[in-house]
Amino acid sequence: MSRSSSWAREALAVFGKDCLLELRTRVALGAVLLFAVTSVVASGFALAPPSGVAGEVKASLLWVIVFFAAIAGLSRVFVVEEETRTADALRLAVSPTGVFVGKLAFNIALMWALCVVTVPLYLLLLEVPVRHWSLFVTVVILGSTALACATTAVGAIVAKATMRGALFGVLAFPVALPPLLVAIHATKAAWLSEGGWRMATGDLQVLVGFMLVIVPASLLVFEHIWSE
Amino acid sequence: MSRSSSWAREALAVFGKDCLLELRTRVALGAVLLFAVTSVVASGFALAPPSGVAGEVKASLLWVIVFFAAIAGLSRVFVVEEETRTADALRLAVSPTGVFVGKLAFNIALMWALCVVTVPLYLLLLEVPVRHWSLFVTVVILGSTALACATTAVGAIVAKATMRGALFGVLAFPVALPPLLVAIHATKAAWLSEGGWRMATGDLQVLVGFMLVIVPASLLVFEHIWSE
Amino acid sequence: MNAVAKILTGVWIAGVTVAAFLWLPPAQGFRSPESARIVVFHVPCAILTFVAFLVNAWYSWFYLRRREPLLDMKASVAAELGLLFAVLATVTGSLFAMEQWGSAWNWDPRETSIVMLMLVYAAYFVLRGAVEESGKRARLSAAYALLAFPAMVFLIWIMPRIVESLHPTNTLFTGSGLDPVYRITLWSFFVGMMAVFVWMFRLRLRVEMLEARVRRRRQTEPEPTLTGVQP
Amino acid sequence: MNWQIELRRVGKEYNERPVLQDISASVTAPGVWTILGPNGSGKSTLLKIIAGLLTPTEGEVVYLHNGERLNAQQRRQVVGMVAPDIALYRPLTAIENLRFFARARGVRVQDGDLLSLLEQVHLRSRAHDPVATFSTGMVQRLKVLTALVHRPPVLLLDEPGSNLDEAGMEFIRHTVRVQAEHGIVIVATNDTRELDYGEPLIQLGA
Amino acid sequence: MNWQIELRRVGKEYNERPVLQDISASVTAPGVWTILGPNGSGKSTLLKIIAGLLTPTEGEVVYLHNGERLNAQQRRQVVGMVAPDIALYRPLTAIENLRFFARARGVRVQDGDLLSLLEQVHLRSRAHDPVATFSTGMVQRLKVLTALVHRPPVLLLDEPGSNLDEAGMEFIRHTVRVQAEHGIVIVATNDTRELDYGEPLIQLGA
Ligand code: HEM
Ligand SMILES: Nc1ncnc2c1ncn2[C@@H]1O[C@H](COP(=O)(O)OP(=O)(O)OP(=O)(O)O)[C@@H](O)[C@H]1O
Ligand SMILES: Nc1ncnc2c1ncn2[C@@H]1O[C@H](COP(=O)(O)OP(=O)(O)OP(=O)(O)O)[C@@H](O)[C@H]1O
Ligand SMILES: [Mg+2]
Ligand SMILES: [Mg+2]
Repeated sequence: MSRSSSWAREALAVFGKDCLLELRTRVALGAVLLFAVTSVVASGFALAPPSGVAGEVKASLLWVIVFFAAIAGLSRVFVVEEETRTADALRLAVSPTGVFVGKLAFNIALMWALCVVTVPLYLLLLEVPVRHWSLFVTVVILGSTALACATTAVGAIVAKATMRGALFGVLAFPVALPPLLVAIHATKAAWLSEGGWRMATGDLQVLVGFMLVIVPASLLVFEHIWSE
Repeated sequence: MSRSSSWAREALAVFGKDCLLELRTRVALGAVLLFAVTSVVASGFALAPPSGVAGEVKASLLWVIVFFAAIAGLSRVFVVEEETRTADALRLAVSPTGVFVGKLAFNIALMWALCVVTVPLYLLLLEVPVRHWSLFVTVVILGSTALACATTAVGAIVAKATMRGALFGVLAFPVALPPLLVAIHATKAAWLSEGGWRMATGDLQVLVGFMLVIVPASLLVFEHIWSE
Repeated sequence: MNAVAKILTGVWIAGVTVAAFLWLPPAQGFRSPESARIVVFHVPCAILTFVAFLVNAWYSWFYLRRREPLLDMKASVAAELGLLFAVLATVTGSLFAMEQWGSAWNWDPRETSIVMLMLVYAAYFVLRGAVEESGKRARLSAAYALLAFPAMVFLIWIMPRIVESLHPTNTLFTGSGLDPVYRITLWSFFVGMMAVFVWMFRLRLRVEMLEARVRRRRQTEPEPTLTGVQP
Repeated sequence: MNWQIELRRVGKEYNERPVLQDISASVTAPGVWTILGPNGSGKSTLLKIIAGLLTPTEGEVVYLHNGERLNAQQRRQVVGMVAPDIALYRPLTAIENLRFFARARGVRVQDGDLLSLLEQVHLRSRAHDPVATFSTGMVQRLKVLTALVHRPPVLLLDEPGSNLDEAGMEFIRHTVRVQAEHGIVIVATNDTRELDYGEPLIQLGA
Repeated sequence: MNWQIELRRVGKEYNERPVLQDISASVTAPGVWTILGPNGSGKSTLLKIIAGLLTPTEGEVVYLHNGERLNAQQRRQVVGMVAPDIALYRPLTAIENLRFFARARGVRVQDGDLLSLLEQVHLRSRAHDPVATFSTGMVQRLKVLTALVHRPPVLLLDEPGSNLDEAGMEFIRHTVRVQAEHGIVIVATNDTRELDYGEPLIQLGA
């Protein structure tokens, strides 16, 4: 068995197990979604059309909501392992790389599911006129993936500390800030009539570049976070 | 030993223990605060004066931030007991009323601490001109207390389910909505030049009335939540 | 419900529906008088949403007192129906709003409160999904329903009266607002829908009871499938 | 002082799966009783029902003191319990845990008393260390102390000897002996070393 | 197949408190060894160091296979461990837990194999129930199975008999016997019923 196929196989097993746990407890996704939906509805209520909030603020708000909803869910994959004292069992069975890749895959899937529900609702309730659909969809996919990449390793750090839920927000924010800002900028480009792809290519490159840097960096430090 | 003094003594013991735990782990308050501070700073950044957001939106935003920060912290008192499997020990030693009152006291203290730090910062960063200070302080105290009253029992429910962190937001939101809306309304009255106390007395009455309803209601159902 | 009652309900609803379109005159004073007929369907659905919520709270309370699983089933079935009627009220309301107010959604206090009501129901079911053990699930969801109750009373009765609204208030019971012809048709439809509500309630309850019976049987008898699958 | 516990046709189902059916028994102070049965037979469930931590689906458990029935609040004062899935506050120190459980029940204790309690289980030198840093056996010893700190007339022990060494087992034996002189002890166990504590009260099947 | 584990002057401190000092030992397959010592003497700590879950502050643990040193990844394939504070996934069923631990290590197993494993510990009829609904003893049995599912040559057992009934103890004894025929078993215990599993490897003081 070659080494590379070994971590892929491990990651697959971890991903499958986490999906199964999710399916069993049924609540992670449901709750993250409802959390996001609640915030979207609340924002829609507070910033309904007569209040005349600019499209720029709306773009920020969308990503802030996605970020907070992500906070509600993304750190769980590691926190649950520590809280239920299964982390040691996982350490015994799976290599750090396998664990990280499996958890990252799960978080990305969670973020996508989150966006599939939240974003259309947001566009509807806040009456956002999207001019460049293909660009917007690309931004949402890349942005949410980048958020998951940025925060997965932070989740592992948080899992080792007490008072996890809130701590995650604090630690994740600085790491997630670059993709957050870039995604907000690119979203504005996709909503405004002018610019479009031309205005956003730089942002998209930054997003991809960010992922290409943060994932290897996370892998590098993850082993030290994960093992005692 | 009379019955009433008995639950007061129990509540005091629970409150003291929770404060000690908080002191020892040192993170709950710190993280809740940092969470709130992060959001306030982010909002200040997004809605800085040039963007010209109305005072009404600012009032909503302040309370939304307080609410989300509360979500990060308020359910902990019960969740920690269940997660660490100490809930049964507490059940054996303390009456449900004693537990509820002790936890409620802790949550109220947490909310006040939260507001003491967050609210001045918010006023500063978002350049809110407060016209009626005494009213505003009253609204903040009553509003934060009402939020704690509304959500403490929900925290106990959440502690018994899986996927706690996110679930709390979902369950707490509808229950906390009335005090949230009223507090927003009263805050606007305290910020705008006209109206002031006259405009807000109805709101304050509703806030107090809400607490007078929700605390007994919580006490009534708490026993069923807390005991198996 | 027996067959006769079912047929009567069907005929009644069909009759009222036909009457709403043929007998009911277009409502003057509305921006689009013809489409105003929809209140006849919209309002009963909205009222049934509240009724379902009341029924849910009522059975929740009794469950906590008596701890009989049947009461929990009743509470949860009432919530399901409440959610269904909330969706119906919102859809009919939105269609109507599109005609009358020019936009499907205006964050009118009534609209807000029905969204909140749906959020409560949704949260209620998320909670039920989050608890494995049936007794615990029943206790927690009953407690939650009762905690949400004061909040809902506030949102439904107090808030629309504090905040100004596009919606007419106090038209159902006081004489001033609604044309008597409309009122008769509306309440007739309500009666029909109430019968549907009762019928669906009992149907869902029967399904729930059967499912519980199947679960119990599975628990007490050894699983027959296991020995068969052995490779 | 006449303490009595009566189990009246107690039954318990989890998710429609019957675990305990129609269990009746009665114990009177002083004495030691054991609940025996293989893994999964319902010993822990029964003990939790007796402690009032679980509500039985059928029947009831009644505490009598000189013939008078105790309410839930009184029962809490009377019962001390140790079980594998009842934990201590791990960030708190040993002595803080003891102090909390004493105060919550309205018992006024001095730190000196608590230290001499800890001495009995050889934990005095670790009194001011967080429980999180204790080994499994040390935690188990402390658990037994927290169940004793309010001197309850009724002591419920679910596998009290798990993870204990010989000295720890001896402490348990001693505790049971002392308690048996004036109160009630009910031990649930399947450790052969603990079978001889008292007479079998209930033998649960598989 | 020649498996060997060497402890080379292993030492461990927690927060400057020395727990283990200068421990050296060597074990070679096949055989059973026990680590003995009273509560808090460092048995669990030592076992975790051997498993690679804790890094010693001094010295090292080396695994040798036919004289060749194993790396961390290979060590994971080789070790199976049971300990009181290593838990299973409670929302997953018994069989799902087994399946995950097998797959994660690259072992291809059929459900039939897993069911017959469960049969051995009398959990076959509960194969599709979540572990959360198991009693302490049932969980302990399943834990032992998950440590065995990849047929590891090295088996580390920390108080394997805790909360087990006679049948469970017999299963442990049987497992140890079978494993001892070709692999290494290290048992940490202070249960007198388990002392005779093998020869004492290390006797830790208080
Ligand atoms: C909480 C649930 C609701 C209740 C209890 C409710 C109740 C009512 C009542 C009592 C009327 C009065 C009929 C009349 O006087 O002519 C009415 C009319 C109306 N409702 Fe609703 N409604 C609800 C939800 C909605 C929603 C969600 C919408 C739209 C999205 C909506 C749109 C309308 C419109 C457009 C009218 C006609 C208003 C007019 O007279 O101009 N309603 N509703
Ligand atoms: N929360 C629960 N939900 C469903 N079933 C449960 C739950 N708790 C226990 N059970 C089941 O009840 C039965 C009895 O469990 P209990 O813990 O009382 O056994 P026990 O006699 O204490 O066993 P052990 O010797 O292993 O501790 C077991 O079959 C167990 O699977
Ligand atoms: N995380 C930790 N931090 C600080 N000290 C610890 C920690 N874990 C264990 N210790 C200390 O190390 C010592 C040895 O603990 P260990 O769990 O290895 O003992 P043990 O021999 O397994 O005891 P037992 O028989 O009770 O299981 C104890 O004094 C314990 O207090
Ligand atoms: Mg047990
Ligand atoms: Mg140990």
